[in-house]
Amino acid sequence: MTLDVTLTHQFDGFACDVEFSAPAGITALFGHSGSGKTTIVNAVAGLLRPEAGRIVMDGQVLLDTAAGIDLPTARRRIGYVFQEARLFPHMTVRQNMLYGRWANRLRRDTAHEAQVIDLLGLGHLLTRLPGRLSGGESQRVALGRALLARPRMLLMDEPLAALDSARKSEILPYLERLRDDFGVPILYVSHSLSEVARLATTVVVVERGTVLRSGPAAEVLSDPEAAPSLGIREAGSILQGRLVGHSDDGLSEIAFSGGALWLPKIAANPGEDLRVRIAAGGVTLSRDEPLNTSSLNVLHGVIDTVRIGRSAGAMVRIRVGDEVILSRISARAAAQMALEAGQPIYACLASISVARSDIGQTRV
Amino acid sequence: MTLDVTLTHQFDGFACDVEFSAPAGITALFGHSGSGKTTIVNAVAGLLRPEAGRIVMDGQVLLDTAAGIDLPTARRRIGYVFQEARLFPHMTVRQNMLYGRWANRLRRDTAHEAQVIDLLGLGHLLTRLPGRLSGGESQRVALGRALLARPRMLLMDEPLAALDSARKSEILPYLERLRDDFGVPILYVSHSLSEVARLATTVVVVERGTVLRSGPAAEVLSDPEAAPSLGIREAGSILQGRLVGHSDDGLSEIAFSGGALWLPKIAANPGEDLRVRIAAGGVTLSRDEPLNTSSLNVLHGVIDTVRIGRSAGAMVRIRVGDEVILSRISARAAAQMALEAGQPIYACLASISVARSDIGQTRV
Amino acid sequence: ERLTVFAAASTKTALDAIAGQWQAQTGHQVSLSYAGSSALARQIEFGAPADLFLSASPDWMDQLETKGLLAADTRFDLLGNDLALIAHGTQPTMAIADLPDRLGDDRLAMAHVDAVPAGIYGKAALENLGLWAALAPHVAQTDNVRAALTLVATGEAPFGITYTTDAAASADVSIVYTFPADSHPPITYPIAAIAGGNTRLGAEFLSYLRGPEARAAFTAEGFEVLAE
Amino acid sequence: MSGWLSPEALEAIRLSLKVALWATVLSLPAGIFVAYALARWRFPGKQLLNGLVHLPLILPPVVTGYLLLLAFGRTGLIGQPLYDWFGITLAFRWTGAVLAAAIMAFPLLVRAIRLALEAVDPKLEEAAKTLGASRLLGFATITLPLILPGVIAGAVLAFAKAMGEFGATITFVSNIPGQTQTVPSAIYAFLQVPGGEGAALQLVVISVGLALGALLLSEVLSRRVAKRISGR
Amino acid sequence: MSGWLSPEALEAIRLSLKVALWATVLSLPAGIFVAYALARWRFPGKQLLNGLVHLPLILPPVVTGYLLLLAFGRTGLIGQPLYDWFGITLAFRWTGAVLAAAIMAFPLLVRAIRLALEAVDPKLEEAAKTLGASRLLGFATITLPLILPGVIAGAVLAFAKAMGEFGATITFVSNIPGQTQTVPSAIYAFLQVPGGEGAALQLVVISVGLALGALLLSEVLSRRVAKRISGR
Ligand SMILES: Nc1ncnc2c1ncn2[C@@H]1O[C@H](COP(=O)(O)OP(=O)(O)OP(=O)(O)O)[C@@H](O)[C@H]1O
Ligand SMILES: Nc1ncnc2c1ncn2[C@@H]1O[C@H](COP(=O)(O)OP(=O)(O)OP(=O)(O)O)[C@@H](O)[C@H]1O
Ligand code: MOO
Ligand SMILES: [Mg+2]
Ligand SMILES: [Mg+2]
Repeated sequence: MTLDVTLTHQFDGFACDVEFSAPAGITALFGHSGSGKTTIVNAVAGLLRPEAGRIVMDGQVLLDTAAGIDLPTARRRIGYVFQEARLFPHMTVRQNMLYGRWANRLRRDTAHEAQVIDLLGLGHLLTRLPGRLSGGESQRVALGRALLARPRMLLMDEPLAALDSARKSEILPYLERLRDDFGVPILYVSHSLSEVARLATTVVVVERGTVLRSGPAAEVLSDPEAAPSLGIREAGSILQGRLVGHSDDGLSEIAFSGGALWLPKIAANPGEDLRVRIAAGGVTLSRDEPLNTSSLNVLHGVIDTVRIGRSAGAMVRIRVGDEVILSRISARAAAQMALEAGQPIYACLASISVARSDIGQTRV
Repeated sequence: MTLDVTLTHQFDGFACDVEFSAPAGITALFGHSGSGKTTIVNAVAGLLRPEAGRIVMDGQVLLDTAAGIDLPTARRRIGYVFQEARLFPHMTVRQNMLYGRWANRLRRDTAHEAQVIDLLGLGHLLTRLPGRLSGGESQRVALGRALLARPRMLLMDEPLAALDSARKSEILPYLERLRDDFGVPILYVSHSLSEVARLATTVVVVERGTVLRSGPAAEVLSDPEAAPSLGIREAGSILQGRLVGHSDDGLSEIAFSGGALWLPKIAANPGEDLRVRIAAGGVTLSRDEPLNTSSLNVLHGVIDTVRIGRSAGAMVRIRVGDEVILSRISARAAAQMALEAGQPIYACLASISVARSDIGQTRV
Repeated sequence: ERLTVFAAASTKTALDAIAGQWQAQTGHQVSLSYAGSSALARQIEFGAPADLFLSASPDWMDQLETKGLLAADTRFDLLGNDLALIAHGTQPTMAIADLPDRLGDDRLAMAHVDAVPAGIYGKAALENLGLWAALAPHVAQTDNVRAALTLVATGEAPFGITYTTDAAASADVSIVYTFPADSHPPITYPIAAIAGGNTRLGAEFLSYLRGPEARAAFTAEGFEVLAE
Repeated sequence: MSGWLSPEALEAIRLSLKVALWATVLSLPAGIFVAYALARWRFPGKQLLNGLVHLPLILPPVVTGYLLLLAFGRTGLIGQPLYDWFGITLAFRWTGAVLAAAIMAFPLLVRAIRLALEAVDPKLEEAAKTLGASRLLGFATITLPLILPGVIAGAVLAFAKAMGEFGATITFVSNIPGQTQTVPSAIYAFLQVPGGEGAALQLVVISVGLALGALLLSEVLSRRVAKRISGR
Repeated sequence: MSGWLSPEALEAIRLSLKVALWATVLSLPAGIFVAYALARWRFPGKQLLNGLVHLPLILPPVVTGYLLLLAFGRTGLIGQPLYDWFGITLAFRWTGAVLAAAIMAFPLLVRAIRLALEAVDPKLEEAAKTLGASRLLGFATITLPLILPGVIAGAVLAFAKAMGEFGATITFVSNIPGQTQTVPSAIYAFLQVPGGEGAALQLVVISVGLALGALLLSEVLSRRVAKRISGR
């Protein structure tokens, strides 16, 4: 599954001219408000016909303005979670959710329905009309509606923005399963770097209608150069690892090329591949090995680069095994410790600072 | 400025019965999707007439169903940022923004207008109609509209949900200024604990239509018992401090009763009171004093309580001076280090993990 | 058998009664369609399924005849009528010459003076009597003579010009003057069978209309029966 | 002819109801289609169609009736081929009364539906498309239910108008009892008769009652639909 | 009376325009008010009001005219006090024609506005209230502009109807050239005489032209407004 998008479009006062390729998995569109994310998603959905462009999904040409091809939205088999819920006001929650199955004449799959309804916590709302839902409830119904249409591709425009973190962390694993178990590609718009980092295979950074940077998530997100456009405090690195096992005290062990990490229990089976995001701000560096500390995860590595920022910060890139860890420290500390490329160094991760939702499952 | 709210209301399938008091400042309503936050805000706005209730703002009775008082919405002088933008579709962005001034027959204050427009980055959109705005742009206009009405009280229902973090961190200080310089009380609904922690004077945790806990933000947010309902990984503590000064290397020094903290440059003047939120997950504990580390902020304190959670975590409460710091570590580390109440301990904050947006200004 | 008769609306009462009697005697059905003569004539031009047509004005019958829509030799003048000046309420008779003064600023109700037969006759009579110029600005014209009657009956207009048959029908008006027959063209209601219709049955009904029972019914409504 | 209703009057009521119902039912699909075309499409001659639809409102009914005669009379432009080829005549039949009533009511029907259509957010139909609904399905399942209050409003306006239509009907199909004599025509005939006001009044009351019944029914229906839609 | 237009015909056109304009303009505020009451309020007698508004649609126009005469005539229930106290007469005056046209057009006006009203999200008015707008101001600045397409649609329907109204007008105010002879009355008169079709046609064409002009204007206006509102 790949998605290739090239398009140019002009609103008065806003020009959009983007080109990117998304391999299988989840592609995150990341960018400031008004940068053109929804515009791109609408074009992929066929709701906006760009002035010029070509959109190819898995070899199938959805749009080619040059060749005069424009597959109608209904035949694109997408599921679109709109930025606003856009529920059908005259249908109950259940009818909204089953609309796609019905319109696509799909066989009924009650197990799947029950699972989605349960996941989204909508069981008690099925006979409610959308006008009587809370903001977050509406958004959950919109999600369910798109999921139950069994689309070949999901387009999600800030689908979790109105949800509390508890609900989010229930939904995120489900999206991962869609991505991995069902191979449904997802184009995902989000302002939340932790969501993006957790889910995205590919990240496309959009800025004023153009693609600023795009590539594999691990690369884009751990690129110190990209940090400013992502929001510097959100910078971090992604490690590829494999779940070794669960220990009795509730921790799980992840092995990666640079050693082992102990994290609070992960809902995965031993042997599964995992991604762990480590926020740069949560990594303390130490020249001596830290002893008698609460941090279970102290990694030994070698400094790759030290980049002193314009403000008081410094971004340090450390090689640990085959992986790279970013650490954001103060420029003062970097100076005091005289950090330099090539030095051996201990990176100390506050054990639980590697948060649950930053762990994603992946099948690369 | 105080706000006292007592109300009971019943939708089919949902009963709301809440009572809380909000002193001056920002009161955050925090709770899961569908817990009743919007319902409460609507009642305060006078858009929902609860079956029974009494709402008093600063001595003025807005609603008293027993006494038959129900001040019309228009006379409550509130500014309401709705969960959906609810812009007037037939008015330009500028007309939307100036509506409140005009309806309230306020004198024109072009400096204030320019400031809000600039803050929200709406300068280039003033003649646009709302139908042609992006999701985040709409939300910003809605914010501006409420702000420019110069309300006596602001009601904000997830006002920043559709905004990227860069924009958020521009708007948050403005809200703080409103709270502090203009004494405008704000009732603030948010799912983001970091927003709440930064802004809120008072936190009201709502759960299934009832108030689970309410009180000063510092207390509620650093109460380990409250952590589950706030989302455990969001737990943290709040320190009251005072800005000492800025040093040349871009760091600012904050003094609090337990010592000093060095943080990346804070936009405040020496002598100002500040609040610093420290996420529990970002605090590593050490029995020995950590040396030669990148962490500038190592605080020496005494363990107050150690609470082993149901999962693999442990929450450690540490007294540092008059303040309390929470540290969330693994239960294994707590056991290995044999942590116990009364022990002296070093709390090590990854210097920049105390993030910019977690610093709020306060005038207590 | 069924016979369809198109008849000027003002003949409804009498014709309903006559048709009822005929039906009872012969067992045939009569459908009576009442409307303005102009509408009926035009419908016949467009092929309406009428077997007989009773018109309130010779003009429309002439029009049909010219177009060859009448069955040959079936036309004759069935009825005659008189024109009356009527007044609201119970009033003594008066001289027509007093009308302009009596009217003052008020209105004289008439059917449309250029279009509807009763109005055309009325205008002719007033012209003949030399009163038209004085009265013309006061005339309120209606779309049919019945509406003129209503205006007088409700007192909206103190005077009006209608057929005597209409005037007799309302308790709220009184005839204050009857126009001499020579002051206006003769008021006749021609009747004829329509070509292509059921002329055989039509002829039967036509002869019944000349008969004594029909005459009695028409006279009871104030018409003059012209046909022998 | 006072006292209780004459068979003629009863017949007129039956016929009026039949005509008004058929006129409403038959013009509904066309009304929805035309309203949709006017609200959502752009095509050459759109304003012409719009004008044509409104014509019966602008013209005195008698003129409309006359034009109908011209067009649908047995020698008319449409009437002649209709008769020659299919043996259908409309003039002077109750079917012609249906046509006259439908045409007179059509502008009211179309306007009501069109207004409702213009108020429906096309974004909802877009959402249906993303869920796999074809244009037609999207219309039938999303837009149509949402404009239902407008459709009901239009239908009841059309029905009421059809019940009250007089000028065009009497001009086009004449006033033949049992065949084309609708209630308004019967009222007209009664009003031409000395002392006929009583009988006319009786018919007025009945037709008003019937039409108000329809109106009330439509209000209830449409309120139920609207409540459902707004979720309030 | 063929050839070019007679002064009488010109006068009728002038008068018809005047009557239709006044009827539309004067009934607009009442129409908006009644539509608002029917759409948003609950009050006893609401369905009665609703029925009353629709009555002119249901009744044959002649009956409406007759009822107007009874009510507003010189001896009428309303007409008598109106005359005695204010010296106002409506019968036989162009003002009466305005009243007749307004009443006949009122159901169309009210329905159009009501449909538009029902489509406006009351949440927008709520938002205005939170910004300090009184109920009236909120209506005037938010709801009213948003229903403008509906108001325009209603107004053009009313205008068209007023241009075409014949039965009630002629019954109520009769046909006095230069005072109450509207175009439909003149057309009717022409149609009553054999061979008058030509002259009638001339007037038909002119009144159709005028009404279609109004229609086209309203389309343009209303499209502009709608575009502004939808922001599309
Ligand atoms: N008009 C209504 N009729 C029936 N139930 C309603 C209505 N409005 C809200 N509710 C229900 O009341 C509960 C509280 O709704 P409310 O909008 O206050 O939630 P909330 O806390 O704002 O949620 P969110 O964060 O999702 O916006 C929800 O369960 C909702 O389904
Ligand atoms: N119909 C339109 N007409 C004119 N400009 C438009 C239209 N729709 C969107 N725009 C502009 O195009 C730009 C991109 O809009 P888009 O909705 O794609 O932004 P976005 O990245 O989704 O933003 P957000 O995160 O705020 O939703 C914005 O500046 C917006 O104002
Ligand atoms: O009989 Mo007439 O033609 O209605 O005056
Ligand atoms: Mg967007
Ligand atoms: Mg809410």
